[in-house]
Amino acid sequence: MGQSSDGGVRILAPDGTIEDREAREALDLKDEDLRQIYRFMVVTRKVDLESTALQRQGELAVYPPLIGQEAAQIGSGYALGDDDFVFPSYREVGVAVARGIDLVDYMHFHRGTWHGGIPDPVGKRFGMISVPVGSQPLHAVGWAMGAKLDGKTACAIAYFGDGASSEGDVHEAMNFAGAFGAPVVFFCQNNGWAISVPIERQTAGEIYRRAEGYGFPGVRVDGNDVLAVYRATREAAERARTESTPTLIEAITYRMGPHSTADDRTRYQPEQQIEEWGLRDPIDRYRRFLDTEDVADASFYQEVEEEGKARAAEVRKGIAGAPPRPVEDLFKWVYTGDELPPHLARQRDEALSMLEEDEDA
Amino acid sequence: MGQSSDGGVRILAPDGTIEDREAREALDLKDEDLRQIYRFMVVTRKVDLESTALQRQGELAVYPPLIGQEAAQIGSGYALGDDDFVFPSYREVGVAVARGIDLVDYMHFHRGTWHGGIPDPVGKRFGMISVPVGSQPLHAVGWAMGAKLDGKTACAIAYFGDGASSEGDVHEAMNFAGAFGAPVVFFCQNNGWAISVPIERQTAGEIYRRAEGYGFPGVRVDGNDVLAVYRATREAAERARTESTPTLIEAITYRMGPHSTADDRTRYQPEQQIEEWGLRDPIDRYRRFLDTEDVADASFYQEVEEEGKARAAEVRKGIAGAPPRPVEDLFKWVYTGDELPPHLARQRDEALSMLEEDEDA
Amino acid sequence: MPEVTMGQALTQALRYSLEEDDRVLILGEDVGKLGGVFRITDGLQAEFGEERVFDTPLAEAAIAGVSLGLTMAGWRPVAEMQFDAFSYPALDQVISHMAKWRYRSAGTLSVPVVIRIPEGGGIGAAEHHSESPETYYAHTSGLKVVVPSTALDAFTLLVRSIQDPDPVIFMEPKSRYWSKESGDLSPDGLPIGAARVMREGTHATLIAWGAMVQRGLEAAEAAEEDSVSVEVVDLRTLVPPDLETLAASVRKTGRAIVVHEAPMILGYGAEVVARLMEDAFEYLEAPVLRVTGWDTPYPPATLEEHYLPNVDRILGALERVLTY
Amino acid sequence: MPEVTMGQALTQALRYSLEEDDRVLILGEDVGKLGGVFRITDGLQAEFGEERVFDTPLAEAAIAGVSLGLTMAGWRPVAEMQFDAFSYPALDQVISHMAKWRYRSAGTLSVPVVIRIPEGGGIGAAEHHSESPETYYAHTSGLKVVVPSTALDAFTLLVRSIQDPDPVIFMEPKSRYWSKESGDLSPDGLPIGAARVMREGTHATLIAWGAMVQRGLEAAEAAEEDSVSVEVVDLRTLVPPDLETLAASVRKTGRAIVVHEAPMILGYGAEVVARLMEDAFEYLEAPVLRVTGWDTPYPPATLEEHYLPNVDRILGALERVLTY
Ligand SMILES: Cc1ncc(C[n+]2csc(CCOP(=O)(O)OP(=O)(O)O)c2C)c(N)n1
Ligand SMILES: Cc1ncc(C[n+]2csc(CCOP(=O)(O)OP(=O)(O)O)c2C)c(N)n1
Ligand SMILES: [Mg+2]
Ligand SMILES: [Mg+2]
Repeated sequence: MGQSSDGGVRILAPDGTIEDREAREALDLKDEDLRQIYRFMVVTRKVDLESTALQRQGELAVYPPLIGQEAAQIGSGYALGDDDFVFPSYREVGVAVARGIDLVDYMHFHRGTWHGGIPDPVGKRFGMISVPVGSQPLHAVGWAMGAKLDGKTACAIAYFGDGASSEGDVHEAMNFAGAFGAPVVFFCQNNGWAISVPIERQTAGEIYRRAEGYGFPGVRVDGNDVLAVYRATREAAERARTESTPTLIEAITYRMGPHSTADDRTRYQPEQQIEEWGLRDPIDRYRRFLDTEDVADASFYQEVEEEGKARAAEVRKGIAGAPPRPVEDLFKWVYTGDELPPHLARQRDEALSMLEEDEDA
Repeated sequence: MGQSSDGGVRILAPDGTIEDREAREALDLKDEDLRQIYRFMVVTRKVDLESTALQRQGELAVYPPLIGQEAAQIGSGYALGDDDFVFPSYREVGVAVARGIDLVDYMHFHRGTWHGGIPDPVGKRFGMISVPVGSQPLHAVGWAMGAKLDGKTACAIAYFGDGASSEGDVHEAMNFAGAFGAPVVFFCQNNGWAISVPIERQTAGEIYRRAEGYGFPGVRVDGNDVLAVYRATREAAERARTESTPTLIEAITYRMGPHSTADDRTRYQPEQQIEEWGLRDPIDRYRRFLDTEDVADASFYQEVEEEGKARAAEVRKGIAGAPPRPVEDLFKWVYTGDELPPHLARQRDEALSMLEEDEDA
Repeated sequence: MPEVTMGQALTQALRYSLEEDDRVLILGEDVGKLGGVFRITDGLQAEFGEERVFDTPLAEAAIAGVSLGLTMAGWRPVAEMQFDAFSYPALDQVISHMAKWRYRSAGTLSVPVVIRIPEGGGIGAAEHHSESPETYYAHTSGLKVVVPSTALDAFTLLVRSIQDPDPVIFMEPKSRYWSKESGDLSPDGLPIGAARVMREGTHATLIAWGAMVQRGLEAAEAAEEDSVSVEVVDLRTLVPPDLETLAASVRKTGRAIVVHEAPMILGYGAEVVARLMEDAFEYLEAPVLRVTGWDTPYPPATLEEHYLPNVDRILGALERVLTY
Repeated sequence: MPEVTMGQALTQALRYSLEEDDRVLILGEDVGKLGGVFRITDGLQAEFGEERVFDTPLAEAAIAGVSLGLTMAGWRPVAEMQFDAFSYPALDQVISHMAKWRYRSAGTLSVPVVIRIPEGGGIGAAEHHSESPETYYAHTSGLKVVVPSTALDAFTLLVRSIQDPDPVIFMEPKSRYWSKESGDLSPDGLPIGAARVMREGTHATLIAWGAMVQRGLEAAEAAEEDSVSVEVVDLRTLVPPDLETLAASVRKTGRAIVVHEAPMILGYGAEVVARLMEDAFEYLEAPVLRVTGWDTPYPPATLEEHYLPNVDRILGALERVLTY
């Protein structure tokens, strides 16, 4: 693959032309895959924008947009096998799209209907949405160690940000993965910012080079080149599954939106930087590639546009106005079993009796 | 300097002959310094052995011997300037010797007369004895940031072990140091073991290479070559003071004793490994160098031997049978000020009244 | 009389402290240009420079540990944890070092650190953003734990916390950041360690701190409509506790409840009850009851109103102690 | 009848669990060849192999976090923290994730993790090796907190903790590791959540757990010489609390004290007092008093005898409640 000066390895140039033809030829992607990747990127963009709109309309409590990071998320998510396990942070709607996660289920988290993420994380191979920054890579490593003990050939992939790379937990996770030969891919989306703190203040090092200190490979990839991300993740996942070798991938991308809908980024994010990165939009870039490759026609783009809108509308339909859970759910899952321990049963009874009083009133 | 295959850079060969003459010539050490270094190593060895003996005799509660690590500790400690600040773990009696710390003060920690370390850590430029593994490098970074803010040209040096390198705090400390350009030397004594866990299981990486990921230099040095350690620390301290560039030094050495006097290392430490490293004793090695350099004669060695014994005897005299502190000290330093807050005053009164009852009985 | 919000009062307290003592530093995640996610450090970096007010990398243990190191170099760091639950990665540094350094150094180290923690729920936030972790700190000997309930007192308490030679965990009830109070900001208000009676009463005492003081006052007003006279005590400081004010009020009223957002089991209410048991037993005409968050994780935003103590639950508990 | 020490009983409980359920794993620092610094995992790696009993790198947050991940792969990890104070670096993983996963996943995740923590003082150890951190865990909703006081019960409780589908913090009173008890080890003893009366009495109830149960029994015996009959209740489980057994005993005796090693402020004794206030108020003939470690950091070994509750202090408190 080509090597940009500091933006990581690429297959596509920023203008969508093929920079590394050999690498492009070697990709194990059929035309259908190429189209599917585009579809996922567009769906992600639409759902993401709709979610921001839903938040503005009071239908979501808060939402962290991923706009600009679609290539990093779809490229990596698409590279995984069915048995591989995703451990997301809180900004991975794109990965959820690529993995076929029910997006209404997902959005309940942001509506505040319930916590934690989608129901049945184990069955869906999509772990808890993790707000405590940097805490989830350890879960990925644990799962991977467990899968390896069972002789499974599957890997875990842990998503985290440039800011998260400063947390102790992320270091401990990488060191454990190296020491135990755990089949994990550490996928860092370096989007330039941790809320208001730019990467230059986050660290004096280069994140992908941390891997050297743990004895496994680190790769920096152009995070806005969906094919390069796909390829790097594919290789890393393969290395994890077959050689039990972890990999750290640093995908250089950019947070085109605010940190979250609660953020005022005009206080810190330079306009000019946003404009510059706007020219490197990952979807435009990939579409230019598709155009030159001749794998999609106008009707495909039309269809994808429709599908994106439809998926966004589905999310809106499923989430807008969704009622809160019943009050007794407050007590249901603190411990296993239908019978609550006495101290909790008392509290549940009090909470429910307050409701009755309300109704009576 | 010469580069051993994996044992780090050296000036002296294991047999004490000069391996890198150029480096030896370039050293800023006068004959007197060369003798002083030897003196400190011998004093350290004697005090260390005496401390183990004192523990066996019930005069210390527990003691973690440093035997085998004298070159790493004296070489680094001797390289520091007066204003530089040492942040030790719990095994740095050698550094204390090199820094002129009162060893009876120090040993009260191991007797359990009081906690934390020597009195007046700031004045003595010797921080708290830190038992929570890996917790002290952050203090070193904070002090260094503070010294830099004041425009001081001094550096901090944080001592920690191979096991400690796995802790999240150590990662956070190094990343902060890089990000803030804090004048710190991270000095990792890789003595092969973290209690029963050998370095191969602690990490799949090489510790000194972690530095690359933080954007500052990392050096592996032969930790049993006191001159190589001196030189590496001297350079790192200089870089810290003048360029605000941190350095990670990994000194490869070996824990010749048990983890602590409470440890039964026959359960895990291979006899053969101990024997092999016994042949690489850092004091013997350095003495062979001194002999060939002709900077010391028999009377010097005799004198040093006496001094070592005398210092060990002083420690014994100062610590054996030392009485516990008065019970009211239990309450004195929880908060600043002579007047205790009411809840504590009650408790102090109760504690003191129990004493009176005892005396009455 | 000027009117300020609690948020503004806290900003003013930081500004005042930066001006008064040039060894005071402010550090934390996003405290610089952004002014913190709640804007409490708004404008301070521009005013005092990047050396005295600075962003850190994203690592809370480091923020605490580095603050300790800074004290050794003679600085007085005021560190911000972005939200309650994000103070947990720093607990080891706080418990093992910050709380104990003075003690462990036999009084030769002074540890003038303030850790500011926006805490509590009621603002519809995402998970991990609404916890009330005061117990973790109050149980840790060697710390002081301070929680203001009103704007003016927030100013006084924060200034005094920064002046304090010992480590102070300063909890900011985030749902009250926008609450207003009229009057002059004064560094010389009540000291740390003193509770205050917010409203005098004779039939029962309601003990609270932080956001629950206002809720308690609302309940007291509602009770007054039924001619029940409730005394409201704002603890202000959880450690060291003001045993005297607490006991005096309950000795007078003979009945008490304590209200807090944190879960019941070992929430600070347990300590209040235990102190009243010891110091006011013979005056008690009813058991001292606790009105608290449930012993569950903090719930999602859409259900938090059923988790946090509200006026109805407080009135219910008051009725139980009054009719006992 | 066979005699075992608590340490041996714990080892047996681990062996039993590894045998009974091949999804049980043991991990921690030095649990392999060394068998742990207290030898509780002695011989288990040799017997069950390096895949099921393994040493980890030195990183406690990782031990907790990786344990969580292992449960997602269907394993039941039993993690050892080497000493009390070294469990603090893992607090964030425990509070933010372990305690809440089941709840946050709306019951779709099961979190069968046991964290074993040798705790408490009295063995002349270095600093950070003698703390009693149960409050940090007991206040964290979603955890169970278990503390055995005798060898046979340690076996039962540990086996049941490992079988439990929820996360259990299993505190081992390290000063009692060498205490002996005769009888058969049985997995079917009293369940988690049940307290037990260790000694019946009529004049006062002494409530304790872990190492302080034995101290309490000694005090009860000494009191008996003065014809004072003390009932001793061993809580066994701090969360969920056995409210019924606790209240029943005190309703009977009318007087109570609670004894623990941790500092007083928000030590679990505060919760016991608050529960008795609520559930036994009208039966109380004297305030329920606490005999605890002081509100100071744990002192150096040479002074710990003046910090830990001893028989004299317990007798003093008993006298106060009896003569009230
Ligand atoms: C432990 C912790 N500390 C602080 C926060 C508050 N916080 C939420 S996101 C964030 C920045 C994260 O930056 P990065 O890891 O780069 O991810 P990004 O948001 O850019 O995707 C911060 C500080 C948190 N959620 N968890
Ligand atoms: C946070 C923490 N975890 C565990 C321990 C128990 N412990 C004390 S020393 C030690 C091994 C440390 O190994 P290393 O860092 O290599 O230093 P060495 O003892 O070899 O000098 C362990 C696990 C501790 N003191 N602190
Ligand atoms: Mg980022
Ligand atoms: Mg070591």
